[in-house]
Amino acid sequence: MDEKIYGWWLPPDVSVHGAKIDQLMSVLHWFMALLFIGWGVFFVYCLIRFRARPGHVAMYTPVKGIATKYIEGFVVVVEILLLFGLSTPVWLAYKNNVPDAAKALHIRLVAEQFAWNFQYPGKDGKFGKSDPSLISGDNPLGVDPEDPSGKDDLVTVNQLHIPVNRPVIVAVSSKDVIHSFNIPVLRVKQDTIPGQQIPIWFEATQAGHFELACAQLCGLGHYRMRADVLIDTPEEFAKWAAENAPPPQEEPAAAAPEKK
Amino acid sequence: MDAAGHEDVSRHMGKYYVVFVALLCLTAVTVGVSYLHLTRPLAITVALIIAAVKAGMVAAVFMHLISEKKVIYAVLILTALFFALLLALPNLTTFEHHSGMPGT
Amino acid sequence: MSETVIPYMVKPHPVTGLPNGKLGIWLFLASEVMLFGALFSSYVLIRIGAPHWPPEGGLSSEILNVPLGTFNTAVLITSSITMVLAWASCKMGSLPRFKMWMSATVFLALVFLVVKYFEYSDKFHHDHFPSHDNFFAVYFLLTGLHGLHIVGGIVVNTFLLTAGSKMWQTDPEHFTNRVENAGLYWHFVDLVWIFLFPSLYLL
Amino acid sequence: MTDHGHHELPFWRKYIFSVDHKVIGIQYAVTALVFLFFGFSLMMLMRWQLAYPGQPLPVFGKLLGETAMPGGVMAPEFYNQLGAMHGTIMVFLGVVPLAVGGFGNFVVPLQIGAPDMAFPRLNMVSYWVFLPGCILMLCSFLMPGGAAQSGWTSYPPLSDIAPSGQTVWCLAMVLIITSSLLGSINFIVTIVQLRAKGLSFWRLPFFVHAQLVTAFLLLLAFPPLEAATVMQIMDRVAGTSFFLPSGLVVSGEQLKVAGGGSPLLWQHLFWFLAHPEVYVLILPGMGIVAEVIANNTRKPLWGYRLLVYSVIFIGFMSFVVWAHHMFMTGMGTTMSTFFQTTTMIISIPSVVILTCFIMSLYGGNIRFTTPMLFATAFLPMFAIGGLTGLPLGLTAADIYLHDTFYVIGHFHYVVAPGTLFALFAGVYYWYPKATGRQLSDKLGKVHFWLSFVAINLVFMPMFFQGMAGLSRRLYDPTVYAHGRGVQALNVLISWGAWGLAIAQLPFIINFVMSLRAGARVAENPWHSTTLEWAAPSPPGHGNFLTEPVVYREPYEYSVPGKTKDYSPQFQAEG
Repeated sequence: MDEKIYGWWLPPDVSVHGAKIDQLMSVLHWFMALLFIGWGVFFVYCLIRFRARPGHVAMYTPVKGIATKYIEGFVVVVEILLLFGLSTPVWLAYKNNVPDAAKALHIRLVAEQFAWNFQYPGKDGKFGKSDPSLISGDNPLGVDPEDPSGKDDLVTVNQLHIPVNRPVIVAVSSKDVIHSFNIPVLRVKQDTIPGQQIPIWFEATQAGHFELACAQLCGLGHYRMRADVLIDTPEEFAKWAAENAPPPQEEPAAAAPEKK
Repeated sequence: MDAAGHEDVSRHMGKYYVVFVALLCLTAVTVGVSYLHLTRPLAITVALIIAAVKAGMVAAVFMHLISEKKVIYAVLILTALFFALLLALPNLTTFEHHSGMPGT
Repeated sequence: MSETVIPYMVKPHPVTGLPNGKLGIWLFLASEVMLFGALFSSYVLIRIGAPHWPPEGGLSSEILNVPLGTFNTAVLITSSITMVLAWASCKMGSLPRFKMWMSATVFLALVFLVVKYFEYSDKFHHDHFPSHDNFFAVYFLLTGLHGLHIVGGIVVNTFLLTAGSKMWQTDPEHFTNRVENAGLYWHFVDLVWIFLFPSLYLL
Repeated sequence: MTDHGHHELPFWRKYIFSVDHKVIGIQYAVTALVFLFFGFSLMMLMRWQLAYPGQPLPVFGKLLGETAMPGGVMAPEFYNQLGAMHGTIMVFLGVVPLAVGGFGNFVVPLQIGAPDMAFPRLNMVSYWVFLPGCILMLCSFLMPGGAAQSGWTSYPPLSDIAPSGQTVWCLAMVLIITSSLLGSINFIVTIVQLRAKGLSFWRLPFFVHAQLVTAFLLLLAFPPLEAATVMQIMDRVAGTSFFLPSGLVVSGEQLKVAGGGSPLLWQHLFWFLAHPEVYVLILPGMGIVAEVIANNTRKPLWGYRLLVYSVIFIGFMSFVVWAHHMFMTGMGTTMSTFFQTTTMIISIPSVVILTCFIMSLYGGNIRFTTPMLFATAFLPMFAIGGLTGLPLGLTAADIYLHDTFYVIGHFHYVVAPGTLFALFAGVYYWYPKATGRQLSDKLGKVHFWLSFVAINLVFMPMFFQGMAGLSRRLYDPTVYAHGRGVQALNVLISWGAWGLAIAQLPFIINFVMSLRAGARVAENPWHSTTLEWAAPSPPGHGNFLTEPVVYREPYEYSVPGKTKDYSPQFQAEG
C-alpha cells in the first residue's frame, strides 16, 4: 500500500477526470471561506460595537440594507457561476462522453456482502453469461460454465487490476444489498444497486497500489469491505492477466497480452 | 356550506341525485370502455379522464368545493402541487435513460 | 370536556368563514392525498419498471374480478349519496331521517367490506398471496389501506349514529358540523376508490 | 405547576392525560430531552469504538452483555445498531418533539393569544400516540438480532433482510408519524383560527411563522414515509418485494421472493420526507433565534417581511430537492442537474435569513444573557453547516464527498450547534414562563462556553476526515490507509464528545435545581414584547386573565419617545 500521509486537503488525484473535481472543490472552499470570514468579521464587529453599555441605546429605524443587497446578489451570482460554469459542465462531461468501447478495458463488478467480485472478459473480449442460480462458493459470479466466451474470463475477488493510461469501464452491480464502489484517489464513487448494472468509467494516470472502500452501509462487514486497486503499467498488466488466466481447456491460449 | 337555512339545502337535493346517477353511468362507461381493449396509453388516458370527471363531481357537489372558502382552496392547491411532484419526480428520475452504455 | 372554551368550534371564524373542525378535516384530507399519492407513485414506478404487467402475463381484468369491482364501486357511490342525504337531513332538522340515511351509509360500507372479503379469500384460495408477485403486492397494499380507511369511516359513522347523536339534543349545529366533517372524509374515501378501481382492475 | 384554575381535576387528568397545551408541551419537552441524552449516550459508545477500535470498553463494556460487547469489545452489528438508533432517536424522538411538540405546543397558543390549541383532545391523543411510539422504538433493542441496524435511513434491500428489530423500528415509526401528523393539523388550525384580535398575519411573531411552515411540512411530507414504512413492513412480514429486485442472492442462497421491486423507490419516498424533515428540524430553531435576538438586541428584527417570505420559500423548495441525497445511485444527467439547481436555489433563502439575523445585531443594544449567547453562537455555526452544504449539493463535488465524514460534519453542524443551540436558547428563554422561576445565568454561561468549545472539537475535524475520503458508518476506520491517516482526529473527536457530555451537567443541574431554587419571576422577566409575556408565569388554565388585544408589530423595542425601551404588543399605549 503506498502509505500516504493524508494532509488537510484531498489525497492526490490519479485520474484524468479528477483534476476538474479538485478544481471545483478548491474554488468552492475558497468561496465558502471568503463568505464565512466576511460574515464573521462583520458579525464580531456588531457584537462588540453594539454591546449593551450605559448610555448606549438601540436604533429603532432599521439601517438601509444596500450593502446586504449587493452581498446577497454577489452570493447568488457566484452560485450561478459555480452551478452552470463549473459543476454542471464537469458533471455532464464526465457522465456523457463514454470512452471508446474498443479501446477501453471492460470489467464487470458484482459486489456482495463484504467482497468485491471483478470479472475480466479475457482474450475474446466477451463476458461469459452468468445466472444468479449458478452462484456458489467457488463461482461467486455464477458464470455459466458451458458458455464458450466465459471460458477465458478472469475472476478476481477484492483485487482490481487496471492498466494505467487506458480508459476502464466498470459495470457495477450487486448481488444482495446496496454497496458503493468508491476509490478516493481515482475520484470514483458509484452505488452498486442490486438489479441494475450501472457503468462508471475512469482513466488512471499514475501506477501504484491504492484501495477501494465500500461507501454505503451494507451490513456488519461494511467496514472491512476493502479491495486492493493495483494500477499497473501495460507490461505488468499483461503479465498479470496471462499468469492468472484460467487454465486453457482445449485450444492452447497464447499468453500474448490481449490487444484490441 | 355555511349555516344555510332549511330551504337552501332542499334546493340542492336535485343536484345530488343528478350527480349520483351521473357517477353510476360513468362507472358503467369506464367498465364498458375497458372491454374495448384499447391500446395501453389510450386506455390509460380515457380511464383517467373518466375517473377525474367522477372525482371532480364528487368533490364539487358532494364535498361542496364549488362554494368553499379561500383557505381551503389554498390548502388544496398546495397539496395538488406536491401530489403532482410526488407522482412525477420519482418516476422521471428512475426512468430517465442513463447516459452511456446500453444494457443499463 | 376541558373548561377552556375554544372559539370558533361551532360558529365559523369571521375572516376565514370556517369552523375549526372543517379546516381540520380538510387538512387531514390533504395529508391523505399525499399518502395515496405516494402509493400511486409507487404503483406507477413498480409497474413501469416491470418487464410486463401483470408479471405472470394476462390482463389485470382477467386476474381481478371486474364485475365484483364494478358492483363495489356502485356500492361506494351509493354510500356517498346516502351520506350527503344524512347530512342534508341534519340541516333540515330531522334526526330520524338522518339516522335512516346514516345507517344506510354504514350498511353499504359493510357491504363493500364483505365484497372485499370475498375477493380476498378468493385470491388466497388460489394461493395468490401478496408475496406471489408485485401485481398482488400492489393490489393488496392499495385496496388494503383503502379498506382500513373504510373501517375507520364505519367506526366514526357508527359513533355519530349511536352515542354521538345525543349531541343533537344539546347542540344540533355542532352535531351537524361533525356529520359534515365525517361526510367530507367519506366522500374522500369514495374519491380514492374512484381512482383505485380503474387503475387496478381495468388498466 | 400552580393551578388556580383547575377545580377538582383528578391528578391523572391534570398531569397525565391533560388536555392543556402547556402541560402537553412540557410532557413533549421532557420526553424529548430524556431521549436526546439517551441518543447522545449511544453516540458516546460509538465514539469509543472509533477512537480505540477493538479495545474493550473499561467500565460499561461488561454491562452491555456478551452479544453486544463480547469481552467488552463492541461487535460490528452492535455498532450499526447504535448508529441507526442514534440517528433515529435524535431526529424523530429528540429534536422534532422538542422543537415542534415542546416549544410549539407551549409557546404558539400563548404567542397568538389563544386559550389553548384548537383541538385539545387531539393534542393529548397525539402525545399519547407519540410516547408508545418511543417505547416501541426502544424495544427494538430487545429484539433477537438486536435493534434496527441499517442506518436511520433504512435503505432496502439491507433493511428488508435485517433482523426483527427493523420491523419494530417500522411499527414505531408509523406511530411517531401519525402523532406528528395529528399535531401538525392542530397547529395549522390554531394559528389560522385562534389568533387574538388585532393579530394579523404580518403581526405574528416570526416563531409562529416558522411553526406554521413547519406544520405544513409535517402535514404534507410525512404521509409518503408512512406509506413507504407500510410497504417495508409488508416486504419484511408478508414477503412482498416492493423494494427487492429479482435474482437477489444473500449469503450464498437465492432469496425466495417474487422480485421486481426497486430499492430506489424507498429512497425516493424516504427522502421525500427526510428533506422537509431536516427543515422541520431547523425552522423552529430559526424561530427561537429570531425571538431571542430581537429581545436581547432591544430593537426590531431587521427585514421581518424578508424573513417571513424566506421561510415560506424554504417550505416550498424543500419538496423538490430531495434527490441530492441520491446523486450516486446512477441518476441520469437531466434529473441530477435539476435537483442540483433546486438545491442551489434553496440555499438562497437560508443566506437571506442569516443575513437578516446578523443585520438585526447591527444598531442593537445587545445584552449577553444565556439565551442570547446560544442564539448568537447559532449564527456562525449554522453558517458553517449551510456553507458546507454547497459542495455536497453540487454533483461533481458530491462524487468525492458523498457518504464520507464531510457529510456527517455538514449535517451535524446544522443540527447540533445549529438547532440544539437554538433549542437551548429556547429553554433558557421560556423556562421562566413555564415554571415561574429563572434558570441560573452563571450555570447557563458555564454550560454555553463548555458546550461551544466541545461541540466544535467534535464536528470540525470531521470535515478533514471527509476530505481524506473516510467513508461514514465504518465500525473500524483503521482498515483503510486514509482511515489510519486521520485516526488521530478520531481520538480528538471522541474526547470532545465525552467532554460535550460533561458540559451538559451544568444544564441538567440548573434545569432541575431551578424548579425549586430559581428566583421567582413576574410575567415579563425579559421585558419582551410578544403576547406570551402578557400571561402570568406560569399561565393557568385558559392562559390569559383578560382577553389579549394586539395593537402593534411584534418587536417594537426602543421606540423613540417612549419611557420604556419595549412596547409590548398587548399594551394600548407605550
